[in-house]
Amino acid sequence: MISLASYLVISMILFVVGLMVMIARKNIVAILLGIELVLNAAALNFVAYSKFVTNNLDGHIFALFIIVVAAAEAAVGLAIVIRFFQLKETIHIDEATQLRN
Amino acid sequence: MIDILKLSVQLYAPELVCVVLMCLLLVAEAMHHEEGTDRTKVYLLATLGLVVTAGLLIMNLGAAPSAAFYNAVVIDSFGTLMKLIMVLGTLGALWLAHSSKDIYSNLKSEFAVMAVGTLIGGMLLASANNMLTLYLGIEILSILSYVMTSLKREDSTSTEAGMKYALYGGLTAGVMLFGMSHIYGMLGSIQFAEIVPKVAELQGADQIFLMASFLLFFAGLGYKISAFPFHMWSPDVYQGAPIPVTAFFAIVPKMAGMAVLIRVSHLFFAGDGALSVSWVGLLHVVAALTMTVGNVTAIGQDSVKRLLAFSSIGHVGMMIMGVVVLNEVGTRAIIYYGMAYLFMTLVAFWITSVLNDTYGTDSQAVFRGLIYRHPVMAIMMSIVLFSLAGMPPFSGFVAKFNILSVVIEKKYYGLAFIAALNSVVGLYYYMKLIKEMVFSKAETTEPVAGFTDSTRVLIVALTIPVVMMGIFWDGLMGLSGGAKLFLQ
Amino acid sequence: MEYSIGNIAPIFLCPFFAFVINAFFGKKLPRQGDWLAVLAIFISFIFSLRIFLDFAGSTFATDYYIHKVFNWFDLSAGGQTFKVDMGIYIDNMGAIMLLMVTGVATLIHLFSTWYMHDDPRYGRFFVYVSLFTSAMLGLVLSDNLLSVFIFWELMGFCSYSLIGFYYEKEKAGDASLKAFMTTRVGDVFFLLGIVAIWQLVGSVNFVDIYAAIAEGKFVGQQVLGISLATFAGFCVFMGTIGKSAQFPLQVWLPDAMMGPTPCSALIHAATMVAAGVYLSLRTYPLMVAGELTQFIALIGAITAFGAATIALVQTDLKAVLAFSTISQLGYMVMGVGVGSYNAAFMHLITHAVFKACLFLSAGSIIHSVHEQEMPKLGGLRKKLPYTFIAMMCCTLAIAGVPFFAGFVSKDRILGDALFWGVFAGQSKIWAIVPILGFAGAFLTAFYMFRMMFLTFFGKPRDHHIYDHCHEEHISFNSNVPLLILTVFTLGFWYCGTLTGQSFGKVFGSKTEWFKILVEAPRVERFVGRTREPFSAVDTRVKAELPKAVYEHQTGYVGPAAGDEHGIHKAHLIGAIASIFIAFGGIFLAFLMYIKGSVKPLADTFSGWTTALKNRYYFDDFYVGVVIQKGMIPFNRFLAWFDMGVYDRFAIDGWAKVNRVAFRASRWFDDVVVDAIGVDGTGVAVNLFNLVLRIVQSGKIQFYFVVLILTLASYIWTINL
Amino acid sequence: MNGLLSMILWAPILGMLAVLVIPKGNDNATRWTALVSTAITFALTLVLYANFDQSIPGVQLTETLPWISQFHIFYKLGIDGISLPMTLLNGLLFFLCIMSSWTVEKNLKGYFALLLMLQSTVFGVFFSLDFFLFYVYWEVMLIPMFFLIGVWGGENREYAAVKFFLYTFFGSIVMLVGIIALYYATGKGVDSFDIIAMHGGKFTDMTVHIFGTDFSFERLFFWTMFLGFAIKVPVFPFHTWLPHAHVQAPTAVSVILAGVLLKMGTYGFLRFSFPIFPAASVEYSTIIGVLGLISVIYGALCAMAQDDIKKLIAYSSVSHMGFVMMGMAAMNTQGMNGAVLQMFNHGTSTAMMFLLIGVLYERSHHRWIVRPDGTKGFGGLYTQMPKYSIIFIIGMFASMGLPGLSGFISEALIFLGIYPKFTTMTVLALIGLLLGAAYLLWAFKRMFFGEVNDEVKEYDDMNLREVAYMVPLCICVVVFGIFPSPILNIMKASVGQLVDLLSKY
Repeated sequence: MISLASYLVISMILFVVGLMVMIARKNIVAILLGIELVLNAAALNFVAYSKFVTNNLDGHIFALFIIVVAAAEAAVGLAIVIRFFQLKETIHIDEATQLRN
Repeated sequence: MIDILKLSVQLYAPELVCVVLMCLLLVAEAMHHEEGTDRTKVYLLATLGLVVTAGLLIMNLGAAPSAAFYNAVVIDSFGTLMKLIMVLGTLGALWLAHSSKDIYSNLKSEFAVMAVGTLIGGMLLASANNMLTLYLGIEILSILSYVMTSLKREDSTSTEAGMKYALYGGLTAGVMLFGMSHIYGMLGSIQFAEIVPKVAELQGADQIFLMASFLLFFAGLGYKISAFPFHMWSPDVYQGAPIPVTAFFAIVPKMAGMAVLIRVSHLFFAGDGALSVSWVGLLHVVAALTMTVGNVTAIGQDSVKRLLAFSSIGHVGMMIMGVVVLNEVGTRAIIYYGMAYLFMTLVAFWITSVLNDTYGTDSQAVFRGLIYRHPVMAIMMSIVLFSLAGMPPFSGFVAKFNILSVVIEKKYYGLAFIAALNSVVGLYYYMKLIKEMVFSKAETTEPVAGFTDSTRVLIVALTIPVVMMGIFWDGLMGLSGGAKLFLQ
Repeated sequence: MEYSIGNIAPIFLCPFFAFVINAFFGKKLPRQGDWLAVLAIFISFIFSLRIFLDFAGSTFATDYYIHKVFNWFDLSAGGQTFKVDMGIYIDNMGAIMLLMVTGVATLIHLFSTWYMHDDPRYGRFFVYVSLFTSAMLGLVLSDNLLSVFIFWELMGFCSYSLIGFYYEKEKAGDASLKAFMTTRVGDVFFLLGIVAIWQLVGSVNFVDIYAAIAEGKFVGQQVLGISLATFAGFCVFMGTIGKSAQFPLQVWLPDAMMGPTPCSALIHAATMVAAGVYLSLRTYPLMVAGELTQFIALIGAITAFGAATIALVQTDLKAVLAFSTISQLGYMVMGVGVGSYNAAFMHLITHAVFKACLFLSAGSIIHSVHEQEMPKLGGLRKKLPYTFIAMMCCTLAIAGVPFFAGFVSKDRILGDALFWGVFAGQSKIWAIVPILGFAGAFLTAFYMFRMMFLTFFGKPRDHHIYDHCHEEHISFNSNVPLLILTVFTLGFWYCGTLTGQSFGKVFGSKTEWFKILVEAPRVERFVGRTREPFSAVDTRVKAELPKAVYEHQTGYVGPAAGDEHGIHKAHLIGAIASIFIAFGGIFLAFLMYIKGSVKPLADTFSGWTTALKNRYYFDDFYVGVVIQKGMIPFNRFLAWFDMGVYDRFAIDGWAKVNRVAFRASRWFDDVVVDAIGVDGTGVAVNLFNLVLRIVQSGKIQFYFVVLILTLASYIWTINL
Repeated sequence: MNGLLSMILWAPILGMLAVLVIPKGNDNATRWTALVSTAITFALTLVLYANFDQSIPGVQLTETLPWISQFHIFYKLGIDGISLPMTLLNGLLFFLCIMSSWTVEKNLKGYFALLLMLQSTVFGVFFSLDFFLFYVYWEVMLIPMFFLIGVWGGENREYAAVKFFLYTFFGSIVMLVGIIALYYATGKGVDSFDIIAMHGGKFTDMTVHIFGTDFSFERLFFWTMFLGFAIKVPVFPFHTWLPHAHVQAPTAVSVILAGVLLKMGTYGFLRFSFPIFPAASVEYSTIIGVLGLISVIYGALCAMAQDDIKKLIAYSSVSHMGFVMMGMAAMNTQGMNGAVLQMFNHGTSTAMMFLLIGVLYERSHHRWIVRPDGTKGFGGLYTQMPKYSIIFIIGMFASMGLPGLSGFISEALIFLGIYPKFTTMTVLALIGLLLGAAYLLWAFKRMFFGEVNDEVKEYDDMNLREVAYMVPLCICVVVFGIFPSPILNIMKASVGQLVDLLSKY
C-alpha cells in the first residue's frame, strides 16, 4: 500500500541524494541536476501532503509552480554554465575558485 | 469578485506599473539595440516609471492595510515603506549603472530591464502573504540576480560569481521548499492567515518537527539577506558582479529579504510559546554571528567592493536585531536603518565605481590622497564611511541608535553590547579607508576624469540626506511610525 | 599702640611689590631697580623694628599676641561647610624673628649692591631676593601651617632659582635640582602632616592646634596604626629636616653654595634654613604631644656632630661655612628636642647674625681675590683688615668663646642637653646627645679657626692671587654691613648674663629680655580664644595681664624644685666644659696650622678622611644608588612596559585579535578546505575519510556543506 | 540673556563657515577670520560669566527646543557651576591656540575650519542637558580631532589618530548602551533623555536580569558610563592612547586635548555618573580612587623615563588627571571642589606647557631631551632664550603645584578631601607629588642649564606673538594661584549640591 510515509521516505531520499550530488560531483551540470532533485523532493512532498493530509489544491498548484520555476532556473543556470565553459573551457567546479579573500 | 479584483489592482498599482515599465523597457531596448547608442532615453523612461511607482507607493501609504488577490498579497504601510526603499535603491543603482563603465554600454538597458524585474520580485516578496507568493518572489528576485551578476560577460570572475550564486540560490531554494512542504503538510495550508492560528495548537513532537521545517525555511530567507551562515556566497558575488549590480544587491534583495523575515517572524512567532522562544533565540545567535563575521572579515579586505560587501553583512546583523524584538518599534528601526543604509551605500559605491572605472581596480590604494585631488569627494566619502560606522551626526548613527534602543528596551543587553563592540570593529576598517584618503599623500594631483561635474553634484546630493537624516530625523521617524504590519 | 592691617601688612608687601615692579620693569629702572629692593626691605625693617620695640619694650603683657584672620576662600554650599582662613599671628618670637630677618636682609641687600655689581644679571638677582624676603616675612607672619607651607615652598623656589643663578654651569643645574628635590621630600611630608592635622582640628591655625592639644583632642587618635600626634608631628618635623638640612636630608645644602654668596648668606645660612627650626619651635607642643622630642634631639645631635666632622676636611671657604651651618642647625634642632626652647630660638637668632656675617665676609674675600680654595689663600689679614675683624668676631662667636653671642646661646643648648641626657632621669643611652653636642662644639672651634688661620694668617700660598687682591677701603655697601653685623655678634645684646643662665650675671635682670619673652607655648592658654577679623583694630592690649600676675592666677609654677638644682648643676658643668672645649679647639687649630707642630688630620686618618671628603657617601648613595641604580632603571622599565608591552599587546592586541580572527577564517579556507579538503592531505585523512570525500570539492560545494551542517546542527539543537 | 548658550555654541560654526568660504591662498585672511571668531566666542563666554548667578546650585540659562518627539529628545542647553569653568577655559584656550597656529602652513583652511568645529563640539559637550545631544557632541568631537591629528601631526600620526579615535569610540559606544538603558529605565515618570531629570538616585532599587541572574541596575550601568569617561580622562589602565595622541598631535591640538578634552571625562563623572548613580558611585568610590592613585604614580614614573619632552608632559597629564579622579572619589566638598578646580588649573598649566613645547619645536624641529644616541637634545636654553625660560619656569612650577601658582590650591584641596576617606592612599599620592616635581625639574635641568649647544645658538627668543598668547595663561596661573575665589565661587554651589546628594548614600 502506498502510504504518505512512503512518499515522504522517497522524497527524503531524493532530497538527500540531491544534496549528495551537489556536494560530491565535480561537474557543474551534475550539480544543477542535484538541485532539480532537491526541488522535486519538495514538489513530491507537496503533492503527497495535498493528497493524504490537507485535501486541498494548494499543494498541487505549488508543485506546478515549482516545476515552472525550476525550468526557468535551470535555463538561466545552464546559460551561465555555458558562458563559464566558453571562458574557461571546462565545467569542472574546482576551476571556479577565482573569487576568494 | 470583480470588485475584489478591482480593489486589488488598485492596491497593487505600483507593482503593475513596474511590470508595464519592464515591458516598455524591453521594447525600448529593442529599439536601441545597435552598438554604441546612447541609452540615456531608456534610463529616463525607467526613471519616469520608477518615480511613478514611488508616487503610487506614497499614495498607498495612508491606506488601511488590506489583503489583495484573495489574500495572496497584503498591502500594508510596512511593506509599502520597504518597497519605497527598494524603489529608491533601484533608481540609484540605475543611474550608477548609467555612468559606470563596469556595465558594457550595449548591456546598459538590459541592466535596467533586469533591475526593474528584480524590483518586482522584491516588491512581491515584501507583500507576500502566502508561501507561494513568497516562493515566487524569492525566485524572481534570485533568477534575475544570477543574470545580473554575470552581466559582465567577458569577465570570468563575473561569470563565476553568477554561477556560484545560481548554484547556491538553487540549493537554498530547494531546502526552503522542502521545509515549506512540511509546513504545508503539518498545518494544511499555504495561506499565512490560515496557518498562523494552527501553529499555536501544535504540541510535543509536532512542534519540534515544525520548528525543524521552519529552520529549513529560514535557510531561504537567510540566504537572501546573507545572514550567517548563509552569507558565504555574498562576498564572492559582490566581488564578481559589476559595481552597480553590487550596489543594487546591497540594497534591494536585502530589504526584500528583511521585509519577509519580519513578516514571517511577526506572524508566526509573536507570542511567547516554545516556538517563539526558539525562534527568537535563533535570531539572537544569527544576529550576533552575522555582525561579528561580517565585520571581522571586512578588516582584511583590500578590495573596497569586497569590504563593503562584508560590511553589508555586518549591517544585516544589526538589522536582524530589530527583528529579534518582534515589535513595532523594531520594524520602525529597521525601516529607518534601510533608509539610511540606502543613501550611504549608494554614495560609497558610486565613488568606488568612479575610481574603479579610472584605474581598473577597486583596491584601497586608488583612494590614496583623494582629499588632495577631489576634496569634496573625499569629504563626502568620509561622511558616508563615518555614517556607516555609526558616528553622529550622520544617519548611520541614528539608525544604530534606533536599533540599539529597541534591543535595550527589550532588555537584551548582551546583544546590545555585542552590537556596540561590532561597531568599534566596523569603525576600524572604515577608518582605514578614510586614513588612506585623507592622511596619505597622493602620487599625483591631477583630478580623476570620472568625477564629472554632474557626478559630483549627484554624489553631494546623495550625501545630503545622510547628514540631514542624522539631524532632522523626527519627521522620518514619524513616517516610519506608520509602519503597521497587516496581521490577522 | 594699636595694630591694624595698615601697619603690619607693609612688612610683607613692601618686598613683594619690589619684586613685582622689578620683575616687570627692573630693566628700565635706573641701576636695574636695586635701590627699590633695598628701600623696600628697609621699610619692612622699620615696621618690624616698631613691632619689636612694642613687644620687647614691655608695652604688652608677655603673652600678648596679635592674631588677625581673613577668609581666603569658602567652599560652604548646600549642607557642606569648608572654609580656609588666612591670617597674621605675631607673638614675641615672631616679633624677634621679624626684626632679625628684616635686619639681616637689609644688610645683605646692601652688600649685594656691591658684590653683585658686575654681574650681568644684577637686576634679576634683586628680583629673586625680594621675592625671597617677602616669602620669608610672610612665613614669619603666618598664623597657620598652610600659609607657612605656601611661603615655605616659595622660598624653596627662590632658593632653587638662586642656586641655579649661574645657569651656564651644568653644576649649578645639578645643585639646584638637588636642593629643590631634597627639600621637597620633606615638604611632601609636611603637607601630609598639615592634612592630618586639618582632619582632626578643622584648621591648621596655630591657636587652634594649641587649643586642640590642650583639650586633648589628639589623645587616642590613631592613623595607620600610630598615634595621630606622633604621625602629624613626625610629618611636620620631616619638613624641618628637609628645609634645615638635617640628617639624613642634609645633602643639598653644601651644593647650594653654587649660588651667589649674598644669597648663601641670606637664604642658606641666616633665614630660610632657620625657618625649619622656626617651624619646629612653632609646633613644639605637637612634638611634645607626639613624644617626638628624643627623636628630634637625636637627629639634631647626629647632624651637629656629623656635619662638623665633614667640615674638618673641606678646603673650599664656602663649603666649610656650609657644613658649619648644617652643624649649627643641628644644635638648634637638638635644642628643640631637649626642651631648650628659648635657647634654641636664641641660637637661631645669634647664628643668623654671625653666619650671615661670615658668609658676607667670605663673599668679600671671594670678590677681592676671586678664589675660594683655602689652600691657595693665606695672609689676607693685611689686605682685608675690616673683613678680617668681622670674620674674626664671628668665628669667635661660632666657636663659643665667652662674651660672644654664640657662646650665650650654644652653651645654653648644651647645658640643657646635658641636663636632659644625664640628669633628667632618662635612660642613660640618651647621654649620647650631649656627648655628640660637646664633641661637635670642639670640632666647630677647631675647623672655624682652621679656616681663619688658612685664610688670614701665615704667608700667602699663591702670590699671584695675593698680589691681585686690592686693599680694602671702608665703603657703605662693601664692609659696613659686615661691621654692623659684627657688632651684634657680641653676647650682651641678647642676654645680661655671661652664659645666658642665671649665674654669672653681668647686667641686671632687665636685659634678660630674650629669656623673658620667649617661652614654649603653654597650650592651655589658647583654649577658647576667638579670632579677630582682619580689618579690626586691635583693642585687646589693655585687657591682657602681665606675665607674673597671669602665672599667679593660673597657678603656674616653673620647673619643679628638685629639677632646679639639676638644671643649675648641668649648666655649670656645661658652661665650664664649653669654655675649655672652645679654647681647646682653637689651640689645636693653632698648633696645626700656625705652629705646624701637629700634623693635619688627613695624614693620620686617611681612611676616615676619604669618607669625610665624600661626605660620608650620602650623595653617592642618593644619586648613585637610589636614583641612578634604582629609580631610573625602574622608570625606564615601567615606560617600556607601558608602551612596549601593555600598550602593544593589551591595547593594540585587540586589533590583532581581529586580524587573527580574519586570518583564521582565511586559514580555514586555505588550509582546511583547500589543503586538507581538496588535496586530501593532512593528519585527519584516514579518520574522517568519509567526511573528507564529501568535502573533496571546490569552494562552492564547501559552502553547501556548511549550509547543511549548520541546518543540521540547528535542528539537532532544537530537538534537544 | 536668552539664547546666549546657543550663541556661544554656534559662533564657532559660523566662523568655520566663514573660513571655508574664503578662497584658497588668502592665508592671512583665513587666520584673522579664525582669530576673530574665537575672540568673539571668548568674549561671549565672558558675557556668560557675567550673567551667571553663582548662588544657584542647579542649572541655569537653560534653552529648550523640541528635537525628536518619538524619543523625547530635546535640544536642551544649560550651564551650572561645574561646566562654566570648563566653558571659560574652552573659550580662552581656543583663542590662544589660533594665535599659536599662525605658523601652520599645510592646508590652512582645513586646519582652522576643523579647529573651530572642534570648539563648537566641545562647547556642546559642556552645555548639553539632554543625554542624546550630549552623546552626539561627545562623538562628533572625535571627527575633527581625528583629522587634526592625522593630517597635521607628526611622523607616526596615522597610528596615533586611529588609536585615539578607536579607543575613545569604544568607550563611548559602550556608554551609549548605558544611555539608552537609562532612557528606558526612566519609565517611572521621566521617560526622556533629560539629564537633570535622571539625577538624584532614581535607579537605586532597580534590577536587571541578564544571563539568568539579577544585577543591580545601578551597579551594571555605572560601569558602562565609567568606561566611556575613564577612557577619556584617561585613567590607568586606559591611558595608553594619550602619549601617542599628544606626541603626534600638532601643538594647538595637544593644547586642546590636554586642556579641555581630558576634562570632558571627569566632567562626565560629575555630571552623569555621580548624580545619576549616587549609590553605585559611593560604593565604587574606592575603585575610582585607587585607579586615580595608580594613574598618579604610574604616570609620574613613566614620565620620568621619557626622553621626549612632549611625551613627558603627556604622561604628566595622566598623573594630574589621576589627582582629579582621587578628588572626585573623596566625595566631600573639599575633594570635589579641588577636583573641579584642578580640572581648570590643569587646563591652564598644561596648555602652557604644550604651547611652550610648540614654540621650541618650531625652532628645533625635534623634542628630544636626550637623543636616542645619548647626546643632549638641547642645552643652555636658559642663556639663549631668557624670556622663554621664565615663562617655562612659571608653567612648570604651576604644573608641579608650587604654592602661589594655581596647581597648589587644587592639589591641597584634593589631599584635604581624600585624607579622611583614604588615608593610606593620601600618603601614596604624595609620592606622586614628589615625582611630579622630579621629572619636570630634571627635564628642565637637562634642557636649560649648561653651555649653549651649537644648534641652540640659532634659536631666537620668543617673539611678540608668542609672548602674547602665553601672557593670559601666565596671568591665569598666577592670579588663580593667589585668589582662587573667582573660580571656586562659580562652582561651589553646584558642587555642594552634588556632595549633598552623595552624602545621603
